[in-house]
Amino acid sequence: MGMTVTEKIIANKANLSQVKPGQIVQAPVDFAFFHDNNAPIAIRQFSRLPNASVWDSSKVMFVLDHHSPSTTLRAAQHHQNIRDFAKKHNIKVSEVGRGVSHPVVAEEGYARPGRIILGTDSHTVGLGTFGALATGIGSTEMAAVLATGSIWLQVPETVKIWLDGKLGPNITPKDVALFLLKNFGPSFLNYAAVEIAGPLVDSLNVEERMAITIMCLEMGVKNAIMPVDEKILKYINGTQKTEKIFEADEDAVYASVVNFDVSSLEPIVATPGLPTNGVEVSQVVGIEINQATLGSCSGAFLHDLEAAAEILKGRKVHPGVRFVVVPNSSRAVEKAARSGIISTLVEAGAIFSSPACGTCGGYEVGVLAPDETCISTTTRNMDGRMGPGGLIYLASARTVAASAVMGKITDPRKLGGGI
Amino acid sequence: MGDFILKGKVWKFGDNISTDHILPSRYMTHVEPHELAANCMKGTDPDFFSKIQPGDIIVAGENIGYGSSREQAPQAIKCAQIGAVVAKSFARIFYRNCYNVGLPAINAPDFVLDVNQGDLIEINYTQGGITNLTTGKKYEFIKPPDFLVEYIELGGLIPYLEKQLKK
Amino acid sequence: MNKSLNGKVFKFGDDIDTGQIIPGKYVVLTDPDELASHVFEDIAPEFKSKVELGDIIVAGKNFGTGSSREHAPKAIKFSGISAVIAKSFARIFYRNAINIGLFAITLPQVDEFKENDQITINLNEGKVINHTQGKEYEFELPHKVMLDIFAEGGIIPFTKKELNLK
Amino acid sequence: MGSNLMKKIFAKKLGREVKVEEIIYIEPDLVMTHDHQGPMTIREFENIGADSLWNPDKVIFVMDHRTPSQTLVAVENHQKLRKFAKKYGVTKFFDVGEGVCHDLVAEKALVRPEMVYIATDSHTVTEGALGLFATGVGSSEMASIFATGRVWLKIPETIKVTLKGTLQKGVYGKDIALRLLEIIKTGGADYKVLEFGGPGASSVSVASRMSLCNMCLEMGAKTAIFPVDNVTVEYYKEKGVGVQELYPDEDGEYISEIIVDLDQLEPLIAFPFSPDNVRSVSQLGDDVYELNQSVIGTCTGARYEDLKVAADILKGRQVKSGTRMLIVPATKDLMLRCTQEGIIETFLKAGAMVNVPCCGPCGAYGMGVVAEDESTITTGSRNFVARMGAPGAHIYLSNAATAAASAIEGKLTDPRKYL
Repeated sequence: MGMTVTEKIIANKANLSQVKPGQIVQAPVDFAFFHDNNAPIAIRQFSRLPNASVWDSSKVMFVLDHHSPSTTLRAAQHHQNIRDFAKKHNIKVSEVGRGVSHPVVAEEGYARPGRIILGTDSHTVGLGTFGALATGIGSTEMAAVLATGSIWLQVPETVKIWLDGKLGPNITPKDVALFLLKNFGPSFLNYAAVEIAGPLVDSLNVEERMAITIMCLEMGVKNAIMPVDEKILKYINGTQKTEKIFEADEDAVYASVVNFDVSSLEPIVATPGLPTNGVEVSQVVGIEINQATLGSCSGAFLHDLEAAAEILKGRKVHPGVRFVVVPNSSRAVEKAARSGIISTLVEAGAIFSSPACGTCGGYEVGVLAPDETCISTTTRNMDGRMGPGGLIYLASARTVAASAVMGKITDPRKLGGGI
Repeated sequence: MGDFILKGKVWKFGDNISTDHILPSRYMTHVEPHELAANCMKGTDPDFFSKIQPGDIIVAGENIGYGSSREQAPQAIKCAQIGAVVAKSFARIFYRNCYNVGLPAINAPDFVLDVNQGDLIEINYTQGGITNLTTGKKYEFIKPPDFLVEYIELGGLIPYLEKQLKK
Repeated sequence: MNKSLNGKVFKFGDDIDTGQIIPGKYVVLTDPDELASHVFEDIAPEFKSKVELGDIIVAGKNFGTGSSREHAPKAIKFSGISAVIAKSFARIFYRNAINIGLFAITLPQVDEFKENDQITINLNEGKVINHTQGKEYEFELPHKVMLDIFAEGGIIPFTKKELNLK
Repeated sequence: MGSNLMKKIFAKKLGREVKVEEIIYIEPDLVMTHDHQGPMTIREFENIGADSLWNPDKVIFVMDHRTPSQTLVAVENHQKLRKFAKKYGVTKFFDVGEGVCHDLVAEKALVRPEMVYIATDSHTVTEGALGLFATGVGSSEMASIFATGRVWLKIPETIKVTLKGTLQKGVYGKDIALRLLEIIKTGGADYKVLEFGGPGASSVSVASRMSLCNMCLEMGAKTAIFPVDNVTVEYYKEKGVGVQELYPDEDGEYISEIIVDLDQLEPLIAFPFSPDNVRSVSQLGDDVYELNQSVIGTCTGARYEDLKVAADILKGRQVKSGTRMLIVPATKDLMLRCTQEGIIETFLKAGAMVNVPCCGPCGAYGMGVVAEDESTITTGSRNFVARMGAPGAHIYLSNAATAAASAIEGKLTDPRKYL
């Protein structure tokens, strides 16, 4: 019987010729990372294991991204504990200011085809962009992985999503992600693997693809996976020969196959409460905002900064709005500084912070007061996510930038320009 | 070891209770049990911790634990001495995290449909049965695999591993 | 106006800064009782459980140095302290103390005071009496401008009265 | 006996001579409160029960201490201040991200020579650099000024500080301040005015004068003041504002004189835990003081002059691994200028974090917090116990050049070898 890409990766890792959905297997881990929100518990749990040592310190990384740069004394102490532990066990630390775990792990070349990648962060699924099986786990489980280098996995069913067509002007991969979320809802794809492919995926650059796969978590997926092409190989400095590239068999069994044509896609905005609450922007235009936010692993890549700058060039942020920009990687900031994008954003009135998760969870930046409204490129908009009583609308960088200019939710196509 | 029995009062929640509802991001630097307990369910019911008794049970609809991988969410529930979480369905990482911290996570959609806030219930975790002592009705859920029962009996993944490593 | 203030002594050293009186992280608070619950939290955590209404702080030089935060004298006053005696005060702290009705006296002989001494400050005669040690000290009363503000309980009631008169 | 600068300013305002020790009532020309003292100020103002501000045009609000919106209480405070400003007609409102109050009022030319400027911040003395009388008060007093438009002041004694020689390479206003702290000690100039002058003053830029006047507060000074000389006139001319020169009389009234020879001045560092615990960089010898963090920020060292020299030092070099570098420009306009001139790019390439203009790291207000046993160098003004986080953390104060050079080497370093 044929297998899907996810099944093939698991089978290969578990040394089995065949696996099928529902089966539980034990598999070795290729790469694991912790961030500063969840590492303290993992370290504590690890220390409870008698005589445990780290299974392979070259395959582990700590990323200090949630409370960066050391926002409170408690955060500073957590960072210190993490650095001490890392030093003791010879583990690499991605320091405060370097960026959010997922883009950093990608940039550092740890996300590669065929690998099993685990992170103590739910959005780890985004690293499936590189043809890897990437998923998030909790701190205690990560402590066990750290000691054993192995994890039990239940083979998920796979749903295939085929994306056809070309994006219209001012429509972005984030709109595609919010559109998929709107279609599948918050739990329809629980535990499932999704394979996302098609002409649209081929046309996007690597980071634009990540903007989609990262958001797939909000539909409950176990992992999301995309095909490996030349763009991916170039990004990771790999070749067809050096990488373990799996393709689905022709007779692979999918739980379902869904096709979408994105050619007529409108800008999508998720209304407060759930990221899956997507509506077309026309249904929410005119809602007044206090804050606009460009941030998080899925919404603050270089392409997001570029998109916002394109809208904001020669314009000003509305006087009643705080436009908070927190890029997701220091490399993106460097490139943006060189090309004048940062100048454009700051000139327009943006509040610019160093790379971190920051605004996404109201981690000491971009907190909302009760009754305040924010439009954001971040990943989540549950009640109270940025402060109790604050309302969060999720949208693309273009929609967020246009709304920042107008002081209310705005269709980015109204401000002209764009791709 | 005998059957693992839980008995407590039901606190009912709706669908898509996210990890932000269970433990808001702003408490994420907390690691001490009493701090986690005090902020349990803070995002949806700020007074929750002051109302509950040890052994009470959280009952929720679809997709509880939706959102982040933060283990602090089930930790907070566990530290608040909630006996179990019963739901129509669970978000993946949250489900795993529950077991890893030694908190039973039970899929029982039929039971959830019937139960009311405040009902007293008894769960036989080992055998996969729930009795609503208030209404007298009985329900079944899929009997958990032996290793998960052992997780619960020992208090989570770490004590389980400790035992394994000692063997 | 209170003619005399009575209480036991809490001793502090030189250069006690406003951050030590009330750590910066609490400056977001405005409620005086909440502020008082964090007074001297980093340097004398036992202080707030020992202090009784009317007690008096005796400190070294440059008391209240640092920021302009009024939260510092407020936290002290609402913990129950009635006055601060110091070798010298940082300027803004001194102003703030008078403005919120916390009495502040400059006295060179503070080294002679011991923790827990029972003392009285007589405001009419400008005297500090140390009952435990049987000693008496004279101090210079503040300028009338300050005494008037203090007599009203601080600059807010003072201004209130002033504006109503207009 | 002739007049010193302070007496000239008051004489002009009151239309009569003033005497030392005299208590005067005066209407300030301008007042300011920020998000740290503002909430208590408006609370007390409401206690007074006045229905209007004495003159809303003379009132400035700046959101700079707890930004960008970093905790729930902080954002609620911002919200209260915005509402208050709107209700009472305060239009000089600088919201989150605009910059640090002391830099903003100078940059926007709101403070002018000969003014009486009162604000709820101890470092208000900074503005004395521009030839005005500037001093700090508490919240209740500001509430009273809001209601009545007047404040009482005791005319202080004045100490004359004569600067001779010329500031040398790698030496700044910060070093003059540290030298004075070494002489006068903390609290040693309680209630006094420090008046600067002498032939060396012309080699001291406005930026350096501001850092210098700022730190006179640490000596206890009621204010510090520079004459309005050619340097000041040029500073305002660039902003399109004409100002008159102002000097003290030759026989002005002073209680003492301190002479500082700028030719002999070296870069200085204040060691923990007091700003007057000063050593010069050349005294470090073979002693190694390792650093976990270097900060260029706050109202005493994040102006153009500071960022420029730091960039010159960091250009083509890297921040030492294991040391974090945090750069927080003083204002948004400055951040913009630095992005346009490539200074920000230089910082990023060197591995530094660049953050939104605010008070941030100075008092552990949400960034750059240090853990127990960590060491940080900072261009800030205070190194008291626990000022930047844990009580055991070591804080070293220096100028921006020293902070930059020390970041490269990961230890306290003489900057002159990089210039």
